[in-house]
Amino acid sequence: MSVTVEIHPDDFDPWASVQQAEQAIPAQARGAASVFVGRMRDFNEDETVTGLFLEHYPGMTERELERIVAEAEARWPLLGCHVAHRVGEVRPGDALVLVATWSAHRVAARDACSHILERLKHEAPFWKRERLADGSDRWVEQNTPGT
Amino acid sequence: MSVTVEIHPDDFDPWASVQQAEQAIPAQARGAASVFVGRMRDFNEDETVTGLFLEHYPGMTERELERIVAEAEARWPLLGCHVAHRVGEVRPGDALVLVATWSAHRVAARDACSHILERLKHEAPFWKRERLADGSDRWVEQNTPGT
Amino acid sequence: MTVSVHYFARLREELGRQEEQAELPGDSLTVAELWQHLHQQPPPARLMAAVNQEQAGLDTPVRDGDEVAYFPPVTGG
Amino acid sequence: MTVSVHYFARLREELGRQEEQAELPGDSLTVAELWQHLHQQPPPARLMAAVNQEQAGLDTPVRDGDEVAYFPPVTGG
Repeated sequence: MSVTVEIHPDDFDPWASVQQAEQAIPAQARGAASVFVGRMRDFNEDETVTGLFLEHYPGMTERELERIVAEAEARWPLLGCHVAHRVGEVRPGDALVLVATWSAHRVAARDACSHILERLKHEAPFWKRERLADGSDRWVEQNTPGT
Repeated sequence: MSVTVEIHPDDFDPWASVQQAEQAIPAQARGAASVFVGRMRDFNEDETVTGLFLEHYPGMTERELERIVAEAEARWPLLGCHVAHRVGEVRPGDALVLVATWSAHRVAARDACSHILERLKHEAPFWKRERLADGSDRWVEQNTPGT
Repeated sequence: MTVSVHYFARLREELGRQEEQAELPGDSLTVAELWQHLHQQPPPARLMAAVNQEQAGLDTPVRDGDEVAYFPPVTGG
Repeated sequence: MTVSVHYFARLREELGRQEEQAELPGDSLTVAELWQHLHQQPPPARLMAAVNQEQAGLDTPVRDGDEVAYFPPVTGG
């Protein structure tokens, strides 16, 4: 079981990140990979968002992500998990979050990927502050529902 | 809406394929990407599979994949879909199938990706013949259930 | 009427052919009737078919010039 | 007892500080009691907390040397 958790202070390429993480999974067993990549959009609640600042709690963030991944491992037969999250000043189009799961079975990979993403959004200590077109800032109060 | 369907007669890198397909999606709108990659495992039904031959119906395959993607587009608010499938002689670890969907919303991307994959497995004209460790061959009779 | 008939996968191997041209009386018959005509027996269980590269049922009509394909359940992905 | 207290996001901005050292009487109190002691009012609705970088509830005990964090609902992903 290969687990990697990354916090990126600068823009990162999620596909290169998955490709690299996959090297640690035994090629002949992996079967299915399920990946989610979330990027910064330029709209939210109908106002134009021109930038985003992502604050996190260094130390606790990594521990929480590892705990969330361990929870998924206990529930599904996984071969690997890779979670990456951006912090700091983010521009529209930049990758914010990446969750990748590998399993011998497609349903396990898919369900674990969804589960990790939803848990991350509700439990991992990250906070978004949006910069609006008029120059003002606002903290995002809550995530959009996942189901 | 960007739609690409690819049939690969040789081994392909699914992450590079997703990365390239994503260039056609407007960066500031894409929000969420959901990706599934299926690879050849070296086991199935408890016997050791050493190789796979993937037959397809040229012409109909592309049409069916486009039809399946169009069905998903009609049901979810998608920004793009990319489907790639391997044909010919396949070795363990090679990518067999790639489904990638982009949307402004994560649930739409995820559900459309699952839907396209399940439809592809039950409707697109591909057939797998497995080569076993003892040198014999067998046609795979049906896919494992997706739920 | 003339139609081209294609076979895939296990069916192609069992029948020992990939493609044949069929000359038929009349100007229309169904996918099931075409199989009966060619093989002198009803279509096997779980047979899948396509007419002009689109999914077809056993009742789908076949006309002059059509491309008909018969195949076992698909196993891609 | 001494604990270090961290604030994040909107809470950090509203309180005008990111971190403080708190000197407290006794050798244990709860996350809620610590907030009351520091801010002279009950914890606000939807307050989240962590003790030693692990999720905590308002009832979680705080002891000498602990790292306590208060923050609004998380919005990552």
